[in-house]
Amino acid sequence: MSFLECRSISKSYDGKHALKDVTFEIEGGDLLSVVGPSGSGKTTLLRIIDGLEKADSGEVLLKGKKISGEPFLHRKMIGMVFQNPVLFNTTVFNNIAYSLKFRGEEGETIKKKVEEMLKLLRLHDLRGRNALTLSGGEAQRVALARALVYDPDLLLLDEPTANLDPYNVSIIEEVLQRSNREQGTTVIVITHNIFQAKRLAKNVAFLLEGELVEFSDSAAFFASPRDSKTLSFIRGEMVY
Amino acid sequence: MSFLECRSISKSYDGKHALKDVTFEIEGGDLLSVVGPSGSGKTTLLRIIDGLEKADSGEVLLKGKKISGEPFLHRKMIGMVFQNPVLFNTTVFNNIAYSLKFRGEEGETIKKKVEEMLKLLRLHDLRGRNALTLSGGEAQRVALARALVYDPDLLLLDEPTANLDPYNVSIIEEVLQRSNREQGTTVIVITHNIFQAKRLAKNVAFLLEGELVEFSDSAAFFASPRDSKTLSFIRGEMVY
Amino acid sequence: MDGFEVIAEGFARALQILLSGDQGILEITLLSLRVSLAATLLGAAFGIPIGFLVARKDFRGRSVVTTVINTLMGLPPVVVGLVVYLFLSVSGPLGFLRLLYTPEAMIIAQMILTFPVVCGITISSVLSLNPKLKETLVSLSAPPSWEARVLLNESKLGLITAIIAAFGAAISEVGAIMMVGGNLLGYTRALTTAIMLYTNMGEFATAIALGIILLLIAFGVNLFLTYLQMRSRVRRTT
Amino acid sequence: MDGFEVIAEGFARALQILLSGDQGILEITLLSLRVSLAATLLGAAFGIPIGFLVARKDFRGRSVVTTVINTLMGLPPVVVGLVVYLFLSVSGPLGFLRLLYTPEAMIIAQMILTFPVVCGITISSVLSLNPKLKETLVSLSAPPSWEARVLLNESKLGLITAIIAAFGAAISEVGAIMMVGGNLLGYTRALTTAIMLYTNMGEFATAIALGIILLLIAFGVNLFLTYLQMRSRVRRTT
Amino acid sequence: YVNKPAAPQRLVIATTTSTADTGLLDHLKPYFDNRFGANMTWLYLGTGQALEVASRGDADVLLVHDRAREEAFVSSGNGTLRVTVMYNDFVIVGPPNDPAGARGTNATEAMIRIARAGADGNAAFVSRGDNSGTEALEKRLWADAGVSASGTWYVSTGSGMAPTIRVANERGGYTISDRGSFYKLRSTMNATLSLVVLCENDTSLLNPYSIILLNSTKHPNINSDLATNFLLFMVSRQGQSLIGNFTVDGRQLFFPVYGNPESIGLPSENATVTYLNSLLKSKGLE
Ligand SMILES: Nc1ncnc2c1ncn2[C@@H]1O[C@H](COP(=O)(O)OP(=O)(O)OP(=O)(O)O)[C@@H](O)[C@H]1O
Ligand SMILES: Nc1ncnc2c1ncn2[C@@H]1O[C@H](COP(=O)(O)OP(=O)(O)OP(=O)(O)O)[C@@H](O)[C@H]1O
Ligand SMILES: [Mg+2]
Ligand SMILES: [Mg+2]
Repeated sequence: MSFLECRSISKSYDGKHALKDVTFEIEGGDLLSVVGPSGSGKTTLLRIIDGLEKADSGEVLLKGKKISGEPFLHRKMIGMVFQNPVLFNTTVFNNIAYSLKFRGEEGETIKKKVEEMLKLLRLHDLRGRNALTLSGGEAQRVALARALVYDPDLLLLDEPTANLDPYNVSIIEEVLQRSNREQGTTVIVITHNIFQAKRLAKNVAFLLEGELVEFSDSAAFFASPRDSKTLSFIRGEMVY
Repeated sequence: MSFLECRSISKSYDGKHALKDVTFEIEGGDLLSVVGPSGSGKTTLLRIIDGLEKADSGEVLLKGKKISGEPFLHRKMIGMVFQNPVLFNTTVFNNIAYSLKFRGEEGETIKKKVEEMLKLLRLHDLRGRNALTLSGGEAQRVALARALVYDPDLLLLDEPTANLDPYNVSIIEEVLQRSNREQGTTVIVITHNIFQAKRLAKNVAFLLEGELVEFSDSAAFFASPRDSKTLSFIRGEMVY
Repeated sequence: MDGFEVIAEGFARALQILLSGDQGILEITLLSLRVSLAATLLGAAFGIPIGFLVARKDFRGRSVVTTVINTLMGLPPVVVGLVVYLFLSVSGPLGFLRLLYTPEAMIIAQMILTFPVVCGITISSVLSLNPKLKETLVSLSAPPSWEARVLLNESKLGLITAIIAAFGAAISEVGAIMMVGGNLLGYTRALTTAIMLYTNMGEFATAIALGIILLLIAFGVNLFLTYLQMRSRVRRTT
Repeated sequence: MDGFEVIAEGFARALQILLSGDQGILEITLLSLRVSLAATLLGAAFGIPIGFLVARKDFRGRSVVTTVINTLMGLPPVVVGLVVYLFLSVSGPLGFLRLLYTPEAMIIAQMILTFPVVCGITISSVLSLNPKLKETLVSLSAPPSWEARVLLNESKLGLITAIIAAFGAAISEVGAIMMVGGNLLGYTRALTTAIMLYTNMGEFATAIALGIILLLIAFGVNLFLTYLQMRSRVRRTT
Repeated sequence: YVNKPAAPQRLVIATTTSTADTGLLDHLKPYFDNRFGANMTWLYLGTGQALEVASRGDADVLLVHDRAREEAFVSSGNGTLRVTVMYNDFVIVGPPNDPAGARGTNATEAMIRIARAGADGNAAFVSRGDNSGTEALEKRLWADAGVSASGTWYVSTGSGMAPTIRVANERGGYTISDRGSFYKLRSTMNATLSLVVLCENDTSLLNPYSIILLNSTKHPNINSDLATNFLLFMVSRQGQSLIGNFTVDGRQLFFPVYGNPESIGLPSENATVTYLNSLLKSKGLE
C-alpha cells in the first residue's frame, strides 16, 4: 500500500479541463517535484490533495484511506504552503502558534515547538514583529514554519521560492530537505524552476495542459525522459 | 556613438545597494536580455532608464544625450511594459488609444494605428471589453500594445511573460521579435527564464546583487561564460 | 382602539393623502429636493476639485488637511445651524444679506455639511488609486491635463458615491435647516422639519405621509448607489 | 455693536460658562454621552454578531439582506423618531411601558439608527477579508470557534470603525431624540436638542458653550478613529 | 404581564411655550420638587399640541391658555377638572418704524392695518402656525377684524413663541406674543431684538392660563396623584405668591388669579375653587 495515491483525477472549470485523468502514487518519505508551464494544473492538483477543492471524478487515497470528496478528516496530518501565503494580523510567534492552538496543544508544548521552528527557519529575531510587515521571503518562511510545526506526515508546497532572493531560497530548500530526510516527511513541491526540481526531487511529475505527461525518478526525468514533450520542456525549447 | 549608454549607475534603498556601478552600452536595433536572481536589481535598472527612478550616481545617455536626472524629455521615444501592468478602467481600444491621445494624435490616425495593434496582438475580439476584466495574458498583451502603438525607439519590458500560459507567451515573443527585426526597435527585456533569454536575445546581461557580472552576446553567454558565477547561474547550480 | 390600529389608520390616511396629490405635501417635497440638491451640487463643486488637489499634490501639512476634512465629516448639523445662524442673523456679520429664514440659508448650512463629505470621499478615493496608475501615466508621457482626466475617470465610482452620500445626508438632515430655515410654511418647510412639527401636533397621518416620501427618497438614493457600485465592480479574471 | 462682536462676545461668555463648570451643562453633556453610548453599545451587541453571520454564512437572499441593511444606514432620524413615537405613545402598542419622553426612548430610537451602521460596516469589513484567510484556516484545520475568533480579530479595525462611526452619528443626531425625548429639562435634554432650544431663545452664549462641547466630542471621536486607522495600517514591505 | 410602574416621581406637564420660555417653570421647579419629592419636567408645545399629547395620555397634567379648547377638552371627557391659575396679556409687536401704523390703536384696528399694509407689500405678519393658544387668539382677532389672513405677507412658522418672534425680528414683521415671552426674549437678546411693543392693554388681549387634570380612567397610566399635587401646589398660597414674584429684568410677567377670575372679566369658578380649597386643607397643604 503506497502512502498517497491519486486515481484518475479530473477537474474542469467553466467547461475547461484543469486536470485530466491524473493517476500516480508515491511512497512515504518521497520528495516529489511537480513541474509544468503556467496553467498546466499544478496548483489545482495540490488543492485537491489538500481537500480545498473537490475533484469532478477520481479519488485520492492517503495510507489507503479515501480522503477526497467527503468532509476531510485527514487534513490534520497534511501541511500546505500556498503560492502567496496569507499570514494572520498578529506576531510571527502567534502565527506559528495558531497551528498548535487549533490542535488543542498546551502552552508549554506550544512554546517549545514554536521556538524550535523559529530557530530552524532563522526567524528568532522576528518573533515579535507583526507578520504583515514581513518581506516576501520572511513571510514564506513563516508560512512554512506554521505548516511544519505540527509535524505533518505530508507537506504540500506551491512554488515556495518563487520571486525570493537567494538567501531565502537556500533556507527554505535546506529546511525542506532536512525535514524530508530527518523526519521522514513526505513532500510534494510545485516549482517552475526546473533547476530547483533537479536539486531537490527524488521523483518528478510533469504536467502539461492538465495531463500527467511524465512521472519518473529525478535522474531518469532529466537524463532520459520518455516523452518528447518532456524533452522539449527541459531543454527550454517549449515556449512557456 | 552608441544608442544607449549606462555609465556607472549606482542606486541604493535604505542604505542597501540595488545597483552598484553598472556600465554598459548597446547599439540601435539590439535585443538585450537582462537576467539574474530575484532582487538583483533588474527592475531598478529599467526604471532608471525609463526615468521613473533617479540614480544616486552615474548617468544614462540616449543617442549621446544625457537623459538621467533632469525632467525626462526623451520619454516620448521610450515604451515600457511593467512587471504587473496596470490598465485603465476603460475599453481595450481606449487603453491603447490613450498613448496616442497623450501625444496629440488625430482621430483617424489613432483609429488606424490602434486597429493595427489589435490585429498584431490578436486582441480584435476584445476591443470593446473593459480592460480590467481581462486575464493576465490578455492584459499583458494590451500593455505591450499601448507601448508599441506610438512606435518607440526603445522598448523596455519587465518580465513580460512571467506566469503566462504558452499561448500568450508565444504571441508576445513573436511580436517582440517582429518589432525588433522589422521596425528596428531596440528592446531590453528582463526575464527570469533563461531559456527565454536564449531564444530571444542578441546580447545578455547578468546581474547579481546589483552588479553587472557578465555582459556578452547570447551565444558566448550560454556557451562560454567568462565568469564562474554566470556558469553556476546558467547551469542551475546557483540557488535562487 | 388598540395601539396598532392607531398606526394602521395613520398609514391608511397617509396613503390617501399621498394618492390625492396634496399640494402642500408636494411643495414641501420639492423644497426639500431643491435645497438638498443645490447644497450637494455646491458641495461637490468645491469638494471634488479641492479633494483632487489635496490627494494629488505633495505639500507640507497635507495629512493635517486630510485629517481636518475627515473630521469635518462629523460636524454636528446643529452646530452648523448655530454658526450659520450667528452669521446670517440681522445683527450678525452677514445680516445685511437678509438671508436668515430663507431657502438660501438652508442651502448654505447644508453645503457646509456636504462639502467635507464630498471632499473627504474624493480624497480617499483618489488616494486609493493604484500608485502604479500615476507611474504608468508618466511612463506613457501623459500631459498634466490628461493625467487629471484619466485619474478622475479612474475614481469615478468614488466621486459618484461621494455625491450620492452627501445628498442622502442632506435630505435626511433636520437640525441645521430647522435652525436657519425656521420651518416657514410654504417657504422653508422641508420634509424633515414638517415631520417633526406634524408629529408634535398629533397630525400623524400627514407626518406618516411625509415620512413615507422621505423614506422613498432616502432609500431610493441608497439603492441607486448600491446598484452603481455593484455594476461597476468589474470582475478581474486573474 | 458690529456683527463679529456679537459672535466674539458669545464665545467669550461661552468660555466663562464652560470654565465655571456649570451644573446644568454638565448634566446635559452626561445625558448625551449616556444615551449615545448606550445606543451604540446596544447597536453593536446586535450589529456585530448579525453582521458577522450574514458575511460568513452562505444563504439564499444574503445579498438582499445586505442591501436592506446598507439601505437602513440611510434611515432619516425623523422617520425613526416618528415610528418610535407612534409605538411608544400611551395610545400606541407599547404605550403601557410609559417610555415616551424618557432617556430610554431616546436610546431605543438611536439604537435603531446605530444598528444598521454597525451591522453594515461589520458585513463589509468581514466580506473584504482576503478569501484566502478562510482557506488558510481550513487548511490548518482550525475548529469553527477558532475560525470565528481569528476572522473577527482580522476585521478588528473595521469593527472599531463601525462602533466609533455609530457613536459619532448618535451624539450629533437631533431629530429622533427630540421627537421621542421631548427635550425635558434635566431629564431628556441632550446637547443637540439644547443647542436648538437655546439658539431659539437667543441664549447664544449657552448655545455656543454646548456647541463647543459637542464639537469637541464629535471631533475627538473622529480624531481617535483616524489615529486608530493610521496606527493599524501595517506597512507591507513587499 | 405586570405593568411596569412609571418612574414614580416624574411629572410631565404638557404646557405652552410661554411658561417654559420665560423661565416661570424653572422658577417653580425647585419648590415643587422639594415639597413633593418629585422631578417636575415639561414638554413645551403650543396649547393645541399640548392638548393633543395629553389626550393620548403622554403627559400627566396640562398648563395651557386657550379657553375655548380647554373647555372642549374637558367636556369631551379627556379632562376632569379645569381651573384658572394666572394670567398675563398679549401684545402686538412689530418693527419700530411701524409701516402699518399699528402703534397705539386697539387690537382689532391694528390687525386691519397690518393686513392692509401687508397686502400693499409694506408689512409682514408672522404667525405661530402651531395650533397654539397664541395662534387661537390671533385667529380670533383676524375674525374680529374681518380679515382673511393669507398671502405672501402672512408667514407661518410652525414653531414656538421665541422662534416666531425671532423670525418676525429678522423679517421686520409683526407678530402677537404673550408679554412674558416677549420680554424674556428681549432680556436675552438685548439690542439684537429690534421689535417693539406697538399695541397693548386691550381687554381682548387678556391671556388667562388654566391647569387641567386628566381623566385617569381613560389613561390609567398617568401619574394623577402627582398631577393633583401640582395643581394644588399652583393654587396654594405658596404657588400663587411664587407666580407673582417671578420677574425678568425686574418686571412681573404672570399674575396669580386663582379664586378670582371675575377680576379679569371671566366667569366665576366658585364650585371648583371651594372643592380645591377643601382638598388643600384635607391634604394639609394649607
Ligand atoms: N477557481 C478557478 N476558476 C476558474 N478557473 C480556474 C480556477 N482555478 C484554476 N483555474 C484554471 O485552471 C487551469 C489550471 O490552473 P492552475 O492554477 O492549477 O495552474 P498552475 O499550473 O498552478 O499555474 P501557475 O504556474 O500559473 O500557478 C488554468 O487554466 C486556470 O485558469
Ligand atoms: N522602492 C524600493 N524601496 C526599497 N527597496 C527597494 C525598492 N525597490 C527595490 N528595492 C530593493 O532593491 C533591490 C533590487 O530590487 P529590484 O526590484 O530591482 O530586483 P529585481 O531584480 O527586479 O527582482 P525580481 O526578479 O524579484 O523582480 C531589492 O533588494 C529590493 O528589495
Ligand atoms: Mg499555481
Ligand atoms: Mg523585478
